[in-house]
Amino acid sequence: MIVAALLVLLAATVALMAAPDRFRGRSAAGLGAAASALTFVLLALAWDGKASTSGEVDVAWIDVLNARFHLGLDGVSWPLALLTAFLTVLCCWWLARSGAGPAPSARFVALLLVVEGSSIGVFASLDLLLFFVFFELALIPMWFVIAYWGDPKDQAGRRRAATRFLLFTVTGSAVLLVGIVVVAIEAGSLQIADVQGTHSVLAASLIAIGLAVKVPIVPLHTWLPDAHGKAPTVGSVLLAGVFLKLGTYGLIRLDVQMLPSATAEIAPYLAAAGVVGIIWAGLVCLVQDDLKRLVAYSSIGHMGFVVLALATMTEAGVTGAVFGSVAHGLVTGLLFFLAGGLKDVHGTASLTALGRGLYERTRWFAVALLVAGLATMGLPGLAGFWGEYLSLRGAYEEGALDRSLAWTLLGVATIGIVLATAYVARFVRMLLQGEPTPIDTDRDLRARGVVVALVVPILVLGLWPTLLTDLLGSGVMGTSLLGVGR
Amino acid sequence: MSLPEAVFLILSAVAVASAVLAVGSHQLVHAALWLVVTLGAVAGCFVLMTAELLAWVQVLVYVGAVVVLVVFALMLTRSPTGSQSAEVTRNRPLAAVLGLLATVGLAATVIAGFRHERITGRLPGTAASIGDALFREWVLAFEVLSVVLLAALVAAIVISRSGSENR
Amino acid sequence: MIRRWPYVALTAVVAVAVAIWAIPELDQRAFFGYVPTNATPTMLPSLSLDTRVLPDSAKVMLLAAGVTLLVQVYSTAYMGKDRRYRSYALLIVLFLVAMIAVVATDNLFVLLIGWEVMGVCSYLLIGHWWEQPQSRAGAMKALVVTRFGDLGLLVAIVVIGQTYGTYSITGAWVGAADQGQQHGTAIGLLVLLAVVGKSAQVPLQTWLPDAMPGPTPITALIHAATMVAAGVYVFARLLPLYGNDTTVMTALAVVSGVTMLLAALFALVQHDLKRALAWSTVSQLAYMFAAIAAGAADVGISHLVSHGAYKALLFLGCGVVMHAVGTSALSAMGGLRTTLPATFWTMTIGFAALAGIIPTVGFFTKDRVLESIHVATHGETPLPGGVAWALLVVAYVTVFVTAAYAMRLWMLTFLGLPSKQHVEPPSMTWPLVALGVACLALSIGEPLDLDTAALSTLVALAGIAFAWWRQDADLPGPVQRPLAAELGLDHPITRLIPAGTIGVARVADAADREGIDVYPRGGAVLAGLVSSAVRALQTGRVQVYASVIAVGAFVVVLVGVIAR
Amino acid sequence: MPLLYPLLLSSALFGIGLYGVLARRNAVMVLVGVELMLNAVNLQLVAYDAWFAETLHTGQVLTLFVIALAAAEIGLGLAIVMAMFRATGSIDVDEADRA
Amino acid sequence: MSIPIDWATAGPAVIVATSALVALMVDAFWPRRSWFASSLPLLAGLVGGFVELGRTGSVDDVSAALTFVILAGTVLVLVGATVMSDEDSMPPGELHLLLGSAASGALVMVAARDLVTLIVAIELLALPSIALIGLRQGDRRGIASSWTFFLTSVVSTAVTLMGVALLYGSTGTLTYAGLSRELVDPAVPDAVVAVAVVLTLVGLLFKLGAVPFHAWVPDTYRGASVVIAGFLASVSKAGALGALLVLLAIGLSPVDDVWVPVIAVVATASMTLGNLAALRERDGVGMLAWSSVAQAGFLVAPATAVLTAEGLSAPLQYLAVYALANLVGFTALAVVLRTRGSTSYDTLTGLARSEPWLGVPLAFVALTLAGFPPAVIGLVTKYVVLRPVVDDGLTWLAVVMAVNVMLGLAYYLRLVVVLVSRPADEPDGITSRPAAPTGLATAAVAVGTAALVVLSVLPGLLIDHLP
Repeated sequence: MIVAALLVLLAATVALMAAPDRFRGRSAAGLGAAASALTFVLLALAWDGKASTSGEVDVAWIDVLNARFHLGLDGVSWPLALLTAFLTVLCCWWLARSGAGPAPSARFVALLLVVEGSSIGVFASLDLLLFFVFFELALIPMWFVIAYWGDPKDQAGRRRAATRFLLFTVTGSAVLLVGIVVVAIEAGSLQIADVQGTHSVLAASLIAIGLAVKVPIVPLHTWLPDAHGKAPTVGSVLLAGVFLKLGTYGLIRLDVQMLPSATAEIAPYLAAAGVVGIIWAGLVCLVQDDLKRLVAYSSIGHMGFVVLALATMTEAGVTGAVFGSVAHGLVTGLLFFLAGGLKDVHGTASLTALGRGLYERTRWFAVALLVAGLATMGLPGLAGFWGEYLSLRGAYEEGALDRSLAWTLLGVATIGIVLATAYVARFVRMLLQGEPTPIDTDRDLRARGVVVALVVPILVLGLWPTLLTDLLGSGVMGTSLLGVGR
Repeated sequence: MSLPEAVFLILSAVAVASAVLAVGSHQLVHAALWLVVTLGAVAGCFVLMTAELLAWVQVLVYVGAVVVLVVFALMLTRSPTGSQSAEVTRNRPLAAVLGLLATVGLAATVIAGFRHERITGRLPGTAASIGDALFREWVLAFEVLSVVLLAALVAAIVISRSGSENR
Repeated sequence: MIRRWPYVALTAVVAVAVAIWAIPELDQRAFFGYVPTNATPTMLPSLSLDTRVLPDSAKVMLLAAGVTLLVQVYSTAYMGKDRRYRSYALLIVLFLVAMIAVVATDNLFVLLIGWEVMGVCSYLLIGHWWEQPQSRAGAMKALVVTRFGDLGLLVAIVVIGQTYGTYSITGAWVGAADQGQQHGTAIGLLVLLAVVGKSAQVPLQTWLPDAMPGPTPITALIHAATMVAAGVYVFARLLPLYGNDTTVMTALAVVSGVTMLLAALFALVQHDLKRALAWSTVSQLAYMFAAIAAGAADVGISHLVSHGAYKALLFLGCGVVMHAVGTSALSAMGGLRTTLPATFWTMTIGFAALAGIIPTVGFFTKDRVLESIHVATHGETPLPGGVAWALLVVAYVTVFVTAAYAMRLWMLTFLGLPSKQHVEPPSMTWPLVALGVACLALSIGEPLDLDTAALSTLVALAGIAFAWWRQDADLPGPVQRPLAAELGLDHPITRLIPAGTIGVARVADAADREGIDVYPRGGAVLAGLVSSAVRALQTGRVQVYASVIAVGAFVVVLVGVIAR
Repeated sequence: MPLLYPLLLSSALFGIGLYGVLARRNAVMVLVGVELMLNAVNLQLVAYDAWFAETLHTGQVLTLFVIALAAAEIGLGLAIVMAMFRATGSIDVDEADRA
Repeated sequence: MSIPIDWATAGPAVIVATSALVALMVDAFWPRRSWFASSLPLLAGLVGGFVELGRTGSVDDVSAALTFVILAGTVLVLVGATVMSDEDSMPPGELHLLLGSAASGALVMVAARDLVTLIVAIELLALPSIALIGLRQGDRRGIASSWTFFLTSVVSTAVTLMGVALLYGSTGTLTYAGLSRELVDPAVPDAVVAVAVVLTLVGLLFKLGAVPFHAWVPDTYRGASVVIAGFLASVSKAGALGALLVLLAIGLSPVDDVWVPVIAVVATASMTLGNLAALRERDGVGMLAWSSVAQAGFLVAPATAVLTAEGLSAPLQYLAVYALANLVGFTALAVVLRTRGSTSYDTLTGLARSEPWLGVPLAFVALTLAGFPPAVIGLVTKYVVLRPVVDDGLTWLAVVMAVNVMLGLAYYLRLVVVLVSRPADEPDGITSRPAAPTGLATAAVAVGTAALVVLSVLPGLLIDHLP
């Protein structure tokens, strides 16, 4: 099933790449959406509901290195893979419907599908080298997405931002590769299940540093706001909704689950960095003028919660990390659709330039932004809350941290929630409220279905968190997820 | 100090002095001739170290062939035979430093390694003994060398022709 | 006009449903004597629709539903011409649902959800007239301050979940009963933080008066019957988890004592009717907390219900006045006794209840609060006796001040010379009448302690007399000015903390833009320099290349020799 | 005879040759420097060979090869010099390289 | 793992050298000067080399693997060289002789088991290469490059010879077996050995184009015919790397404390400086030249662990992919140069759109060299070379390599972007050049790219079958 899903994407990508120039626009987006939807269905069917790995594929690849083409989904990766397919469907839908921003072209859609496929590949990989191959696969397509279809007003800027994004993440992944090499040598295998339990602080640190760029953890985050600031709307959505997840998923899979004892030794640093990120991002958000950059920083804050959660290495924490990742994908995806949509319509995402009173001027945008803002500040009852809650719960349980540190971090992290409230209230006040100042580019949200399609799962997960947490079950820290089926 | 040693030292002095002149002379033809002196002195050293065959080869190949080639080249390229103002490049100070460093470094190395050793000259390198070694042990290298010489010949022809057809 | 009724109907349906649900529960076992039996521990978060409605919950639910219904009816007139009536009315319904969730649920997460949804609804409703700067500012302040307090509840849930292994309130009670109250201090103080924020107690009191730019019916809804009251209710509800903890109870007593007096004094010097009522709410909430601190949570809840009734009445009446006069400034009022007769009579009942004049319900419930504090001075509750005595004294002083400001407001609003004629729409007066009746009817069957009643009536009359004596004159300057400025307590929250945070945020932003990038930028510059240097060697001069080789040979020889 | 004598002579010649290669402007003279360096190597090889007095005569054989290679190199080098001269009219090293 | 001292490994070299002579003869006596007539004997010789290889060596042998790479690379160069065939002044017989003898020089370098043969083989590779570089017609830069390569080459040879002489003086032998036997003797003078070993390596590192012996690379690659530059970057490097590995693994194995740091430092300098210099490049050939300096660092870095089985095989695997990618790249650029007259980025802009059969392979080559998917094989070989380095405890070197992957991507990506960008306007001079016989070379490009693509899907085809 997983291979079929990837093949569907590959076929669609090739078809779009080879498509004649006149095959463009909506039909390309439609094909992309159809392929992604099919992928979604296939991935959904790949799950057999067991507490172990589903849909496993394991064939020889490079014998000498003991690298195998080994794919499979478990409770941690399955939701993330589904999220990826889901968001891509919405991205294509958005391209077909929004009518603003860069005109969708066949190649653009193809690149999006590459990003989707490689991300699903990362989530499904049970082989370290394969993981890494997929991890790298989408970088260059993403570069093109940002550099070619990004901010139409600032060609040099988007090129710079894209290159910055690429070089940062490549440096990180190169360090990650060294970490993988260390693990492979220590354990003599590239299969995650075989390697599990290796004790190598060096490897854990290298992997953590490498992935920290991707997550991103402060102070390795400065590529992110630039990239988001210049990326096209759907590029931002995938960047935030899918790409950052590769980092957190990697931390969960490769550090917390694969190298638990070694990760426990570096966990305090990770946790502290995560919390610093929460506060730092919250503060910076308070004075951002560009809505897309603001959302980007808010992502960093959310990722800080996820990092804190997984660094506790408790069951609650790791569950929270997965939950937080999924929720962040939905919530920030929604925010980027809206912020990007505003930018596409008005040519700018500057809060001051957009003017006040969107409640009056473009009601759909305003209400959707409000809902997204409430979700991003972690309102209980919406999906964003549970990740934060479990993160705090994990910190309270201490886990891999010692008590004084864990509780201090918990206390500091909660301040981040207030900061989030403050910056959401600020942009609501600056943008949605106030005496309306209509400008001639005003045009309301077109692709409302996309927004609804995101709000529904945000609500469902917010009110029914067990839908996801039960998937993770008690196996989230154990070996059962990876060990069974071999 | 035995006689061979004394002769060796004298030859060494001659070799070094003429080598310095060869690389330093402003008169290009003089320089070529000083090179002959150096190579001859080295050939003498070979004799003193029992390498008779090599001494002959040295004289034949170098003094006989190479230097003649060099002089021909100087003439063919119409190089000024008189004194030349800009005879050395700007690179000269660096070159001097590097030459000195090379000498000192190598000298230090060999002094560190071989200061107590003496040459006894028990096994002279005659044509017979060298030929024996050559065709018993180093046949592959010898064969390869023949290809090298052929290739170098063709290469030289090609190169010089390419220059002429460039006009 | 017609299209507004569906929302009223919707509210009515909810209210009727609540009534059908809650009324039978009124007579059940006592709130705190109850020991549940079935608790299933869960580790990971789980929402459940389990409810546990006890008599006090039922009262609070009925109050909330009733007031909301009345407010909805009232709003058809008050907000009838508003362009955004639909979102307004729907938010009120959502608000009610959230309140019911908080009151009825047995699940901590549902409680938290309701709690926060109420906060957001109040944020949106306060900011309903978002064209006005003070609406926007007040709404944002309310949201941020209450959410700061909410952190307490969030962390408290973390601690409860970890301590008792369940997110069921009943389950936690069982745990606390079986194992004793573990981490009681921590949980109690965290919940206290939450309710201090939600119920606008010192030191987080300042958001409530600033929330007054919201529509007046909303003020009645939020600041009388629901949101602020939810704080009291939740603290009482979770009391079994920390009720025996002296620290928590002392802290609560201190908070309530300081708040009740300060807020009453602030109310005394206000020149704005609505703002004065807001401070009055803060003060009255502190009474309820005082009762809980004294160990009589049921008394606190009773006062909550009675306060809900008369304060809703007062706010709605205030709304009629504002509707008529066009402002809430006391200086613009006076003489409304004749022009707004129905309002006058009903609000008189309300003011009497606020001041604690027999036979209104306010009198009875306030007396029971005083009495419970008195009981606590015997030292049989977790509250230390000394603190209880101090609290008792403060409470009596507050009775005096309360009576004084109630009298003053009443006089300034209704007495004096009548000005021009005003109208009272029937859909606005009907709810007033209903609430006025309730203020009297609820006192039926309330117990009476003669000593306390006599003393408190005496003090209240003294307050009324004081107000009569001062008439509309301000207090002496040295007292008046700092009180009118609300002692500058607002300053840190609206000025210092935001300014400080923004300042730090600007520094962080600048550092983020320019500072953190030192390593990539420096790296890029260095790379450029090295690149130029390497390429500068490529001059095309062969002897330079040969020199590089020679130098390189030296370097690597050195490396080799040194390594050896 | 002390082994050091030829070795030191070799060191001196090598350094002088290197200087010649790096400093001379005339391309033919650069080749002279190369010859000096190779001769320095030969001296060492012969000296060691004599010192070891081994039957295989490794040192002398290599010396023979080096002489042959040097001849080949010098021939090729001079061919390049001629070509360069014909192409640019000069065998000035600095000028030739800027061509 | 064993490296037999096996005369049979020299067999292919003999066959190739002989066939090169035949090619010269054929050209001399053929009635009309014919490119094909003279190239066929050499091609036959190369095929014969394969046959000989298959007959004598097993593919597990390191030398055999290197031989295979050299032979295959030479075949590609031979086919690619057809783009030069229409130039009347280009003498096909000489060209094929020089190419064949240089290739056989590389083969002997790999087969050599003593330093005397190695020295002669180095010269056999170098002298024809000098002439090949000078072959570029109608351009004075050819002869200047030739002079550059000649002079730097003879200097480095002299330095190496000095090292060999000192090594001889220290041990009394020049066979690898003898060296490894003698060097463990505590009586050998330490300091002399250290100097000798390092100086000996200089010649090989020079051929690899590793910093600080790299200065000839950019000038020479740009000055020479593009196909010849490809030869230098692949076949020549293969010979040098093979010789280096064998020498270190057998002859100098007892003194790894000397050469491990040297190799590590050289690798670091090569990668870093090569990559940094390439950042500023705006020409296809120049970029590949600088990148080959950087790649030399990646090639030699795992040689620090050459005494382990992985350390010996990892450079080979990297080399195989690197050589193939480089040859494809240079051949494609050679075709571009013939048809468009330049390989500057301005000329290359939009090539993947206008001539996808050249532009897309170039882009794929860039990604392979960068080690990026979809060119998975490049990534896998990056992984392969990291392994022994980490295993050897040189984690710092591994991190340096990792950072250099990022630096490399910065300029490889630029080429990719240039290739797929929309050209600003039609490049001049496409039609002004005479039509050149580019069909065979383009076909070679296609075949090479196809091989890279297949390897990207199934890297095991390569990785599993090299030693």
